[in-house]
Amino acid sequence: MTAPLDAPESAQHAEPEAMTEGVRGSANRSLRQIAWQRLKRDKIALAGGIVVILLILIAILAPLLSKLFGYPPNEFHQDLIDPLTGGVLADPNNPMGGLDPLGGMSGDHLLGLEPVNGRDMFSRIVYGAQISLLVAFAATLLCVFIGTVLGIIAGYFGGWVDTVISRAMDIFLAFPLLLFAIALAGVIPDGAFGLSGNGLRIGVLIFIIGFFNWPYIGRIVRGQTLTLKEREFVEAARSLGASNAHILFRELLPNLVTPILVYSTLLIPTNILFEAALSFLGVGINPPTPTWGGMLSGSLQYYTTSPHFVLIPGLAIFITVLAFNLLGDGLRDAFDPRSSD
Amino acid sequence: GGDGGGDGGGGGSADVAYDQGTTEIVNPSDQQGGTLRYAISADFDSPDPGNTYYGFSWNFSRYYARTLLAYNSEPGEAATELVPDLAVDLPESNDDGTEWTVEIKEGLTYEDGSEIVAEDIKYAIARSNFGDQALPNGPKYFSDLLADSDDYEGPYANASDPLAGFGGVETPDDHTLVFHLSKPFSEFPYILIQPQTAPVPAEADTGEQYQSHVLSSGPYKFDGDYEPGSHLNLVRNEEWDPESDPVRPALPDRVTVELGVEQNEIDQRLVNGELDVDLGGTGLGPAMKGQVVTDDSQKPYLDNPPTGALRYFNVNTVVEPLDDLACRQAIMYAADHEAIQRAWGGEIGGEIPTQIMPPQLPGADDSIDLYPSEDNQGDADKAREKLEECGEDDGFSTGLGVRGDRPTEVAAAEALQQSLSEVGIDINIEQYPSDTFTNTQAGSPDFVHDNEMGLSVYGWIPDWPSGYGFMSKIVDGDSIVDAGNSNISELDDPEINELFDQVVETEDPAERSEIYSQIDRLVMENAAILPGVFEKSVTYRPENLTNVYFHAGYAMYDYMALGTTNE
Amino acid sequence: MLTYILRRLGAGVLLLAVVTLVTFLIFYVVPRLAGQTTEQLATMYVGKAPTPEAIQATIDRLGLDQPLALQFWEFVRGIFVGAEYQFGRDTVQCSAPCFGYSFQNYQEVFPELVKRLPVTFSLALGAAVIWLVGGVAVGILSAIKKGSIFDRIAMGVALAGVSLPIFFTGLLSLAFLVHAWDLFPNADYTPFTENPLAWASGLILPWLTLAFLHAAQYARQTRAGMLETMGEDYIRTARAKGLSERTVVLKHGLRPTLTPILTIFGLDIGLVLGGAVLTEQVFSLNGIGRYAVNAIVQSDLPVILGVTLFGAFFIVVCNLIVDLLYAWVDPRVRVAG
Amino acid sequence: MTTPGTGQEPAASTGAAVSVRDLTITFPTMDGDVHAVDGLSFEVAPGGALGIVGESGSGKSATSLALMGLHRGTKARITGDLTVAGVDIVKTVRESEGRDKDGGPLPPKIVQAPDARLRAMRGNDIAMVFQDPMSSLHPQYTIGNQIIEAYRTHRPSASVGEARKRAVDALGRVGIPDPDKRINSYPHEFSGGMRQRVLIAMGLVCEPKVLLADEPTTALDVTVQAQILDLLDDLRQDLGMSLILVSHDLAVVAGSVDEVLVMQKGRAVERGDVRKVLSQPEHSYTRSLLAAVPRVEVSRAQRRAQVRADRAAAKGGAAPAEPAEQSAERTAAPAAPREPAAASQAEPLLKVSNVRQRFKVRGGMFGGSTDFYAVDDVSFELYKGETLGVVGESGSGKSTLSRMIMRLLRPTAGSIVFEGRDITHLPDRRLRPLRRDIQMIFQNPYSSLNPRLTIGDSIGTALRVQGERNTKLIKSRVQELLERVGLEPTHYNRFPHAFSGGQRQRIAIARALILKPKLIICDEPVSALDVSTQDQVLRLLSELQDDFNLTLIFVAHDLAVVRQVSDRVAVMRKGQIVEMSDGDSVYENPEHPYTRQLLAAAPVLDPDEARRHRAERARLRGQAQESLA
Ligand SMILES: Nc1ncnc2c1ncn2[C@@H]1O[C@H](COP(=O)(O)OP(=O)(O)OP(=O)(O)O)[C@@H](O)[C@H]1O
Ligand SMILES: Nc1ncnc2c1ncn2[C@@H]1O[C@H](COP(=O)(O)OP(=O)(O)OP(=O)(O)O)[C@@H](O)[C@H]1O
Ligand SMILES: [Mg+2]
Ligand SMILES: [Mg+2]
Ligand code: NI
Repeated sequence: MTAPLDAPESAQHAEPEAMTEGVRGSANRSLRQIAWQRLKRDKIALAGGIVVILLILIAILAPLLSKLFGYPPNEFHQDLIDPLTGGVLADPNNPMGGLDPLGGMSGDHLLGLEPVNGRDMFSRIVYGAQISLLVAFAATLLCVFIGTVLGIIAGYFGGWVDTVISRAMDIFLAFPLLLFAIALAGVIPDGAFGLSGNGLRIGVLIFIIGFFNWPYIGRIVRGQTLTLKEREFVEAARSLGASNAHILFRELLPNLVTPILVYSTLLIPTNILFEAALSFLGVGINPPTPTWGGMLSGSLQYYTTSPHFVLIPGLAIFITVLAFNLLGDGLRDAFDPRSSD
Repeated sequence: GGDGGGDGGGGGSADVAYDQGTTEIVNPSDQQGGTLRYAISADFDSPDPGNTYYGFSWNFSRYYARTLLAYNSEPGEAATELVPDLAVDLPESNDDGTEWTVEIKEGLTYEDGSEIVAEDIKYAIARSNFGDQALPNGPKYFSDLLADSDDYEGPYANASDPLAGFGGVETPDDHTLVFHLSKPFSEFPYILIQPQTAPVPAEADTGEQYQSHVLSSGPYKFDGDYEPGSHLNLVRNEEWDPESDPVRPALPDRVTVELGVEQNEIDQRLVNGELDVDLGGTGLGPAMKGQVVTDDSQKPYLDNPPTGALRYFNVNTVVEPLDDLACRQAIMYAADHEAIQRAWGGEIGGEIPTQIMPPQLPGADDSIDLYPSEDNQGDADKAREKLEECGEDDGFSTGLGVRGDRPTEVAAAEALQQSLSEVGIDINIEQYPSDTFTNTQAGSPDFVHDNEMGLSVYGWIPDWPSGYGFMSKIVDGDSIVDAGNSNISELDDPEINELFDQVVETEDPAERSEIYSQIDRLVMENAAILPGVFEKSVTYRPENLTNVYFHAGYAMYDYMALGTTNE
Repeated sequence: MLTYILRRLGAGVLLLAVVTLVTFLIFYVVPRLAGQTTEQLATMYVGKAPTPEAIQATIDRLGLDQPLALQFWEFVRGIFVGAEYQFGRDTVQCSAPCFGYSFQNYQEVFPELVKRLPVTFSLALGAAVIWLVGGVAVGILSAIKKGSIFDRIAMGVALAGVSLPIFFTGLLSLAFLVHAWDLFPNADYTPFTENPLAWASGLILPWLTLAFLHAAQYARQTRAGMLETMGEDYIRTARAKGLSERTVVLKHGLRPTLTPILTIFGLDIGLVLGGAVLTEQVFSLNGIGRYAVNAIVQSDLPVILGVTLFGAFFIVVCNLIVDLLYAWVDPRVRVAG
Repeated sequence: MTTPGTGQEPAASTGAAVSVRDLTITFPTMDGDVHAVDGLSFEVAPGGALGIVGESGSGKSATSLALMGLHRGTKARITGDLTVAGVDIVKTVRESEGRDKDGGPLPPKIVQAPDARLRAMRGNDIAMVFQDPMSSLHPQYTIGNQIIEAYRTHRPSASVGEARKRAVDALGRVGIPDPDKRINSYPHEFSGGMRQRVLIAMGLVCEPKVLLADEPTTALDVTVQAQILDLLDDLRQDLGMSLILVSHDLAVVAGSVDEVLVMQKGRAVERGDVRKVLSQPEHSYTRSLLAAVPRVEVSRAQRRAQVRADRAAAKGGAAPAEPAEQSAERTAAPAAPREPAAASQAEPLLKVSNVRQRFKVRGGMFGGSTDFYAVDDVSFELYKGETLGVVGESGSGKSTLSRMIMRLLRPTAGSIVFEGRDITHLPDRRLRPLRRDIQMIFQNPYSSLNPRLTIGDSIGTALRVQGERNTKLIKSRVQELLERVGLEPTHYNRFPHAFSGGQRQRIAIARALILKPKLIICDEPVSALDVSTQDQVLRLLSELQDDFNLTLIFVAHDLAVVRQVSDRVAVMRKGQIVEMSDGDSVYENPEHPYTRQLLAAAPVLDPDEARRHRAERARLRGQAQESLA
């Protein structure tokens, strides 16, 4: 062997350079910081986020807003309504003057009035946000909770546990969901489980939506857990003597937060639509509590005299769902390690 | 779609006028032929004449089911007079009104050519009223009224002789029926116009499934089977003898019914001339109504007849604190009738009543006005007084049940809720599906009590045009039942109950009218029913529909009279 | 391969069995858990004259007082061997698969379902073709021209599409496209065999409405999948071979992109076949979805059960087909099984 | 062997197969521009072979892709002149005349070859073999389809049958057995080495002038690596292609190329004849690269001596972190090989007897599963203070064995006795306290640390799960240890992604050490690192073993690495230990033919030696063939 090598310099290159090398530039920021920077540059997603925040504020501040800019959501203004057609009069002093094509939108009633009883649309939309968001958020929370716990358990333990949970997911996915939800909302009687009225109905809605949508999150979490489980840090934790619970909730869960967050943001709009669809089909909240889906379902009757009554709740749903989708898309892109910029 | 004959307005309007059909025959004609097209957004409860309680179904079933008696086929007040149909003449009663005898015409046949005999009518009454397998939908007047039938278990209990033990109806020969009543009932002939008296031969009966193909005794027969949710088509029944029939001109050659068509769609097609009649008879939906009532070219095609219905709120007399009369009266005073009327469609949707009997009924007295208020908008001061009187100075709260799939009723509920809130009465609206409402929720006193459903939105149409036909089910204390209850107020006033017992024995119609007025007043005094509107519908009468007039007995167009200029 | 098919089939059947059980439990047990008595249950199905006798008769007829296991057994037996029902003095044979008779209109459930199938089928398949072809095509174009005007507009529309409730778009198109402006014929079902043209023109609006939502979703998925695939190493290999960009995209990029789309498609089409509830409702099409909704508002249990199972059946079958197709599209699955 | 093109400045001779001048490649990123390649020039003559060597991130792949024109359509900015087989992929035209507004020289104009021209060149004139054979083939098409496609793209007139024949030929050429059958297989039916061959066959099918191989063997075993390198060499000889071989390991390229280009941070630091560069490296970076390459011919004793000497020297400069006395003692220790403690100690620390590990493998016609023994009847003893090296090719059961000893797996048969206590069947709960004594360092520094935990937490977890509640104490212990493995205590709150691979491996070592274990199992702790980093980590381990008196099991597939750290070496194959004895004798007098095969496959730095090894391998293969015949 003729290797001309008796390199004495080997010590020189050891520590210092390697030390700084790793702690450089972009690597120094955590994924969350990177994501935040990306998000900040994603104007559209940011707009979505701002709308979402506004919507939440609107829902929370509904009483204040309707006091400031509208009328109580259940107050009638029939003096402004044409008794013959139920539409909103252009000029209440002149009943012969015909209907207002804008449905009474004015500085007084920002979004006009409901036909027939003349309730203030602005207040009802604002209050409607409460139910829509409450149901959507709570249902999402429930999905996420069930989905995460079962998904992580299925993914981590594998074997028959996984088989059982995965089959359960298949079963849930195999139900004609919407049908089933309506049917279930129908068979649950009034006043059950210690609840009644709208409390029960909201509870039932949340339960149904949450309970039947969990497999979507569950699948994602399971998939992620499966890949995470293969990572050596899980074995490392085990070899340090960590219990399963520790591994599941202290080691794996933090890694799942991001996908869960992202998919929750994308699940919320689905749930909003779902709630609206249920309300539309008549298994929603009791009147006079306003919900968007309920308003929309009642509005069809008046599309000739009061087109705004169809459009406004529709747009409210649309804008909300769009905003959540935009934000969700943005979050997903921002957290995507593959996206280059 | 708006793709067919869209020139519904304009030129032709010279000879027709707004609301003309309510009082007279529009486009009189005796021209036969064509297809008469019906559609409805809902469905029959059943087209089986023995198993139906819907007004339109009673009206429509006459196409293929002749009954013992019928309403007179004329516009105006004469419509509620009775004429014989299968019967040779109006029934005769014995002195105390407990035995009624009817002869039926000879030589009448079903669509298959077999003869219609008295026993078939008896059988039809048996299957629809008796035994635990009695057809579920129709009224049960016969089982209430007929004597000697308590032990009869219905036609299915005894396979060889279905009518064994059914003593309430006697058929001394093939063309005579004798009804034995357990108590006098002066309005019994009205019961005999009900479709339950249409003959059904025992061998043809297939229980609830008889609806698929009813054996016709009328001018039309089923063309194919009845398909629930889809369609029912009729064609001429050649076995029908026009000479024997005083009420059915039978103009069209074919009759079609489309089921489950969206209301907006029906209205649109009516206006476009793609459809002739909205079978439900409840009139245009708000969308089209809003459009046409303001359109002068369309207005002549509209009628605005009363539907015969009272739309009202039950004020329960048992649920606290409404068990206190003053509390109920507070509600009567506080209600804003104008707002409630608007919910039901404003002036064209109905008139504001002050009593419960619709004005068309004999004995209706609009001078009863116990809870007056300025502009009908409610009298809050009086209401507060009454609240104090019943010891609920700050108001109280109670539930209000409503059929969630009926937007106008929901709107009415909201309107009442709104006006009551002004005197501190707090209403929690609960929605229920209309299909279960009458049986299991509002119709179940237990449910009403458990859920403190002090109020509920309801409507009532007389089974026949009399005070008894209208009120007995909803205010007679004796008609309170555990399920399917219609006296939802649970009004059990001895005085009223007594008057009902008295009226069925009274033979003189004028005297009866007098008693009905008394009952009406008592109900209002009891504040058990808060009347909403005497409903009116806005119906569209397409240009090519002939012989159209509003029939007071069914409170819709007389379907038997209708003809068409369609192909 | 054969074992794979058999295994998947077995799993499908098992899945259906469990769905049956769960559906049954939910409709028969949940109301009881929520405090309904046998009488109250029966009252819902007794018709308009709920006399005590009639209620008792209903309980007997439906076997509501029987032990649940027995009721379930009867139900399952009906599906496999049929059952007999008493109507008036008639004994009617309800042949397998028998889901019983509607409580509301006394029609045998299964034939009713089958009768409505062509409507739902026509609606689903037509819409599926539109959304699959349209969505995927737009998705691919968008991915290839990432960042272009086309991409932006297409993705904007797609985002709006997934954010619009179908009943809203449906209602609007009915109100405006059909009634106000007369641009489209109204939704209406004519059997294809009767008049193909009328069939298509009657369904065009429901197709478009239903397809719009899904197409939007597919376009987004396809685009994302395509972008991901185009970053794979084997695409680089394909380029390094000197293939034209067209071949790279259409041959090497498309197939892996479509593979996951296939899975979603299986679920979606299965769902829609089980009743496009909202679409059928909005356009008054007499399909399975509408049948279901009506049954539900009328608490017509046999129909509800029948429809749910029918729907689940389609989902399971479609998933099965997709699984098998998957094995064909993606050779790796064949061994993994 | 003549080496064309030895001139210092690459003459822009028209004859060159590849000529690169002044190449710069810049990636715009969020943190500003990354200059991946910066002023690189080289040239490869027709039939010549160039090796490009450099540490990770030095710009090797970026350069390769540029040669294929594969940066087209990405954000990368390329300037310079790039000519491949006569095609000007990129040409920079500087206009001498014009001036821009500010009077500066006009920015150079970049002329790029049209896409069609590029496509005609790719695969036809220059073919590329990518680093990762697993992901570089389309999983949904048969390999035949993919190869035929490559051929027909450039020979559109060829019939399918003809193309197929070419493909079969090419597959045969690269040594795929039964090529006419295997042509219908899908990639997943092939092993990594075979896939790499398929990729090469795909490259060959159009008989290109240049073959560009970007780390073609990094993902492969030594034996397979040797086969692939041999194959490339053969092809080059037979077909007269030029070869550009890219690697981070000088030893890999040594035997296959004429010329080497050493890259660092996007620049060429040294370039020249392979012999010259290896024997007289001019640049210090080259020297350090060379020094870092573990050499199979250096014995454990030599290596230890050297490490200790380096350490002492470093101490002399820096402030001593330890008591002088201690370190003096260690420096004074004789550089002779440490006596294996085996003989003197009666009780082994670990006694593994006849362990087997069975896995069920799905498959078979009826969905049944077959048994498969990943570890099959392995026994050995390990004494305190000793290091046992375990070598073997991929899949030979090394990791499975490690995981059994860790009791992450429960052995199917046999027993594992640790400190006289049988732990074979201890339940998880009872095992937990024992975990203090046995620890493991994992192969992949990128996946062995939880990305969502700060490294402080990651290391501290060990104490926490073992019942320590005092957070202050945990923190101080962790920080102490961080310092010990050469990191800073302030790194405590950083997340793993902020560290390089080498640093992460240090963190992993700290985590293994914190419980003061008696035995550490290192499962290929350095195989994911490039040579320079690998060297650092090995040194650290060696130091720590001295300081903490550790007993080690050191698993690796790299013979050289194992030799440098192990007192005894066990060679594993197919789940069994085929040879085990003290380190040097395994290397100097291998008994088992498999060991010999492994040794022959190990890359060596001396080009001549490498060629001898190649000849030896050819001979061994010939033998095997004969014995088969
Ligand atoms: N698409 C890109 N965007 C931004 N930076 C890039 C991109 N591709 C490569 N780089 C950067 O360019 C530099 C050179 O990368 P390159 O892949 O050529 O390194 P390499 O020498 O091949 O390393 P390895 O041995 O790890 O493969 C690295 O710093 C890398 O981070
Ligand atoms: N959980 C498992 N199920 C089935 N087979 C397995 C499992 N784990 C490992 N094997 C198989 O056991 C054999 C030995 O695997 P092991 O990981 O021990 O090899 P190795 O020598 O560590 O290889 P490498 O150098 O690639 O890490 C391989 O063929 C592998 O496929
Ligand atoms: Mg590289
Ligand atoms: Mg391993
Ligand atoms: Ni129309």
